[in-house]
This record gives sequence, structure tokens and C-alpha cells, in this order.
Amino acid sequence: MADPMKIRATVQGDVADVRVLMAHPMETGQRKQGGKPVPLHFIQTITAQLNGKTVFSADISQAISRNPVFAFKVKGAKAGDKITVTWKDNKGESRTDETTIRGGS
Amino acid sequence: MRLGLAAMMAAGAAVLAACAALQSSPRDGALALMQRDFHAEGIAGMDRLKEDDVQAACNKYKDSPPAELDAKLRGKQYAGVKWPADGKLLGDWKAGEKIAQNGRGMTWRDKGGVGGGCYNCHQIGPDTTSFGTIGPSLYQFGKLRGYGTDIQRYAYAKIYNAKAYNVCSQMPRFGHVGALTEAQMKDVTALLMDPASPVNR
Amino acid sequence: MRQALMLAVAAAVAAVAPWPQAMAQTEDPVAADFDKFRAIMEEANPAELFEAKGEQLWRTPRGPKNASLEQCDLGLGPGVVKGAYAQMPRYFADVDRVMDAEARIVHCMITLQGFKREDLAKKPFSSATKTPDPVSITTYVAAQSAGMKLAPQQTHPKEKAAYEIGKEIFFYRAGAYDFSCASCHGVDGQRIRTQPLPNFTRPEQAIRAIQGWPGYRMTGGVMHTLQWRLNDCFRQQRFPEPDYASEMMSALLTYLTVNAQGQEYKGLGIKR
Amino acid sequence: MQQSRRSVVRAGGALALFAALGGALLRPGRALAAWNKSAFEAKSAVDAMRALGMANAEESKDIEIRAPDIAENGAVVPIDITSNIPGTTSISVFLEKNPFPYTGTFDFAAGAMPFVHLRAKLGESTPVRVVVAAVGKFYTTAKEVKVTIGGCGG
Repeated sequence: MADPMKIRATVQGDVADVRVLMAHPMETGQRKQGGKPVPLHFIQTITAQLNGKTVFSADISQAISRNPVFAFKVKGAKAGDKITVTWKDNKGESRTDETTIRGGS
Repeated sequence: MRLGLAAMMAAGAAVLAACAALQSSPRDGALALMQRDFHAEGIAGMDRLKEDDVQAACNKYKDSPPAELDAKLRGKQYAGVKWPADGKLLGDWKAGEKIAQNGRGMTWRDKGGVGGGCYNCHQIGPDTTSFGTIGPSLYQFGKLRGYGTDIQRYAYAKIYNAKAYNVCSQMPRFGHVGALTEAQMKDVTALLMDPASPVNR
Repeated sequence: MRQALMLAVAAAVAAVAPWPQAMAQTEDPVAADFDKFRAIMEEANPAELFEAKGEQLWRTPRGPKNASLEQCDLGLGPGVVKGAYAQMPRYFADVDRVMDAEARIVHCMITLQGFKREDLAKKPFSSATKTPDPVSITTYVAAQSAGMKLAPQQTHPKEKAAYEIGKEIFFYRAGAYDFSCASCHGVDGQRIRTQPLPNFTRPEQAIRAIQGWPGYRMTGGVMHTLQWRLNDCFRQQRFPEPDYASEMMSALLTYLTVNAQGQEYKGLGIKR
Repeated sequence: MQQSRRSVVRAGGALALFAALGGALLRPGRALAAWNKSAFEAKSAVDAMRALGMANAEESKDIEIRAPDIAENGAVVPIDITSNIPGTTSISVFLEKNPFPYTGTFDFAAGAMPFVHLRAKLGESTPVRVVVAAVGKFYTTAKEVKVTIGGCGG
């Protein structure tokens, strides 16, 4: 099973700054290991929800770096709100993690 | 059984090293530890940890040996330079540029005669901005010094064995250790000395 | 625009002065830009994924003895992780030698959990598909010293001896290319290709040997510790290969860390 | 500064409006909302943009791309994109010199601001082209990122 994501969400005013780290090899299909090509293996879609409502989604290619990092901003969020992130890859594997928005300093 | 013996020997060496580390000079301690805690890997054998006369002098005198020793060592290094049998010192500057760009050579998984890694330390051609500053700029090498045979010989010998001119130079001895072949050294000499080379444009 | 200007200036300098030594001394705008974007990336560093994994490995009973590492003494008492990394390498009486963090973690995995040294030393560095457990655990331990001042111990005679021996190793020229560590890291203001080379003999620059490790390396997208960093330096120094987590490595790490004494350790980094 | 903040606020307002109108309008050119295989497999940015229905994008100065002029390592190039175009619903990225230039589309809804930070692999020096979808129209700009040879360090 895929390793958990790390999601950090902090709110300043009413804007939440969300940063997501994903553990994924993002194989381009071009790399070789022991003389054999490593098959294409990459995250294709990402969805992020604020309290169950989709705010941010993405379709991506294998050109996103290994162990992907994304950041986005959501207006109208407050400390204690829930952020849920899901990714799915081209092999049908997926992972969902969530975090609670923390108040900014 | 054999493993047991090896383990005993290793333990013995460890005790020796530990004693050396505590009782003798830091240098002796370092030598004993390095002898014990390095292992041969790929083309890099344990013999590489042994100092030759040049390395020993530079280590002992912190890169500035006494004048007499310095001159003696330089002379010996210069005498070891093997000149091309056909008497020609300039090869193909285009091939030389490729050798200068290539930083591989003499590490664990390398094969001999791969690259010179010249750009790691030197500015050379005008088109490469990704160059190091450990050595001086070689841009316009021939243009500034002239294209005569004496300068050609200087360039070739310096690549072959930089220690022939400066005993504790940080530059490797490419010919002396067989990191570059004769043909490759001619090509790099051409990169610096051919009037048509971009270095001298 | 700024780039173009810099190139023009560089060209002009090169045209007038055949030996533009001065260039090495000036602040390199490309390097400054690298630092800026690296700092941006460190705000969300994939290294944190390995830190999380390392914490789990630290707490979970594992190995032939089915024990966790929570009784591992990193120098501040069994199980104390916070601040331990910033105070290593240090002398450990139970082994009667100086150990750096990773060497100590490997020691704990052997003594507490029953893992075998040869297994841990077989493939000690991360690949694209596998991150060895000691790497993740060292990442976790190091992260718990973020923001602290480096205070490697120098009270025990063996700690002092390790520093002196490490210094000898640092300056020892040998191998196919006559290099020592100091060939690249003993002079101010030099760079290899575009990469700046800090002078580790100076306290304010020596921190750059320690800072950012363990680090997430962009090349290959893998997690590496100082053990890997020194191993790869020796490879490029054209030396044979150093033994993983050996006393020799601890001695060299002692020299480097003591030189950086008192500097703040900022935690996990992102490396080229 | 002031103005760009105001336009962001306005963009937020427009977003809410479009959210009320329904999802289909939010994804002009991506109405089917499936991972667009033909766009992702296109070998040129132009072909990919055509497959996404974005070929007619017009140049805009209201899109900010923050990325290094020279990347320290092509394997991980950080890119920040902010759209100051009111009603922005998505940001698409094309790395023109990559074997498969189309790198992704980021959709914003229900209060998400038109900003994204991502990290991408650049095979060589390339223009980073961005296409913004806003109120049924497409806008574009690009920034060049150079990839060079580094040293051994780290």
C-alpha cells in the first residue's frame, strides 16, 4: 500500500494555505533499472475537498516530479475545517488522507 | 569457518587500530583507521590509499615542500612524461572539447580513459558558462601565449603531469596515472593550442 | 535581463583579464538564485515523508528481538530523541568509541532489535525504489534537532582524538587524482562547474557540510544522509569505498561538525 | 499590488457564480472531465492544446509564472502560477520541449484561489507555457527555464 501523504493546512485571515506531499515514484517509463525499463507509473488525478466539497482538482502527467508536492489556496476556510486529498494513479492505486486546518501565527 | 577466521582477523585489526588511535599521532591513527575502514571497490583498490613520493611530500609539508625536495620531485615527474612517438602534440580540438566536458574517469565504476573533467575546474571555451573556478581560466590559452612548439610542449606536459611544474598542484596527473590516453591528451592540447579552436577565437 | 547583463560582464572581464580569478570571489548570482528556490522548496520538503516513516520505524517493535528503538540511547538517555542529533558525534561508553548519529542508530538496531550489521551494510543507501530503514530513522532523529545549535561533544579524550584524526583524513591527499577532501573544500570562494564549494575549515562555512542533511536529493528523488554524502565524496575523490557507519566516518564527521560548532542546524534539506 | 488583489477577489466572486451554474461550465474544453489521454500523449504543446480545445488562447499579461531562470536540477523545477484574470477556473501547464509537453490542468472551485505550486521534470531548457481558462475563454503566457549541467555537490 502506498505511504501516507503529508498535508499541511494553515489559515491566515480567511485564506487557507494547503501544501500536500505525496509518496509516489512518478515513473516516466524512460528510466532503466538493471537494464530493464521501469514501466510508466504515475499519479493521474488529484482531488481536494474542504469539508467534503471539492475545491481543487487536477489531471497530471508523468512529468510531475517524483514524490509530488502541490500547494493551493482556499478562501473562506477557517481553523478546524477539514481538508481531504485523494490521488489515483495509472495502475488504479489510490490513497486518501485528511488533515484539520490550523490557525496561522 | 573461514568467516570465523575473517571475523577474528577483523577484530584483531580493530584492536590494533583502536590502540593506534589512542597511543600514536593523529596521522598514524588516521592511517590505521583508513586502512581498516576502507575497502576496494570496482577499479579503486586499497593501493590508492598509499601515498607516492609526491603525495607523501605534499601531505607532510602541507602542500609546500622545502625548495630542494620540491625541485627534485618536479624533475622526476617531468622526466616521466612520455612524449608522442610521432612527435605531433596537437590532435582534434573538437574531440578535445568533448573530453574537457566529460567529468567521468577513475571512479569505482569507470573505465580508464573516459574524460578529463576540465570544465569542473577551468573556464575554457567561450560557449560553456557552467565551469568551475578551482583552476585558472584557460580561455584564449594559445592566443595569449603564442602557438609555438615550446608552449605546445608545456600544455601537453602539464596535462600529462601537472606536478612536473607545481609539485602540489591540485590538478590530476592525467597521463602519469593513465586517466587519459596519448590521443586524448593531444586532443585536449589542441583545444588549448589550435588557432582554430573556439578557445582562441 | 539580469542574466544577459551578467554574461556580458563576464565576457568583458574575460576579454580584458585572461585570468579572471576575481570572479571566484564575487557573489555568484546563479548560486544565489539556486539558494532562493531551494528555500522555497524546503517549505514543503518530500524529506518529511521519510521523517514520518522513520518515526513509525522508531516506535514499532521489529527485528528478531521484536523490540522498538525506544530504549536506544542517542547520548541523552534511553529514548531521548529531541536534540540528540545536534550533540553528535559523541563518545559512547558502551562501545568505547565516538559515534555519529547514523552509526549509533545502526548500533541500536543491532543490539536492541537483533538486526545483523552485514545486512544493514549491504545496501545502505537509497535507490529510486528502496529507502533503507536506517536512512528513514536518521531522518526522523535529525528532524527532532531542527532549530538547535550544533554542540558535538569534545570533552572525552576519544572525542578530542576523533577530531584530530578526522582532520588528518580531511587533508590526506592520495588516490588516482591526488585529491583530499581539502582539494575541493579547503579554499574560499571556489566552485565546481556551477556548484559552490564551501570551505569546511572555516567555522561559518563548515555548517554547510552539515546543514540540509539528511536531505532529499532532487537527482533521483531519494533521501540521503551524511553517510551517503561522504561516501559519494570519496568516490569522486577517486578513493576506495569507505565502510558504512564506520569509526573512520565518525572521525571525519567529528572534524566537520566540531568546525561548525555553535551554528544553528535548520533541519532536513533539499539537495541538488 | 492593490489592483491584483482586487482582481483576485473579483475572480473569487465570479467563481461562486459559476459554481452555482454547474460544473460543466467550469471546465471549458474539458467537459467530459476524464483524464485526457490524447492531450497527454501529444508530442507537441500545440497538438496538446488543440486536443484540449485551447488552441485559440490569447496572450495575456495577467498570468504570473514564478520559476527559476536557471534550474538547479531539471528533475525538480518549482513553478508557482497565479492568474489575475477574473473568473479563472483552471490553469494548464505545458513544458514545450518535454517529450510529452502537456503536464497537467488544475481546476479551482468553491473558493479555491487561482494559484498553484507544482514541481516538474524538465528534460532540457524549455518555455513553460501556461493556459488559463476564464469565463469560457483561454489566455496564455510563457516563461523560459534553462536547465544546465551541475557539479558533483549537494
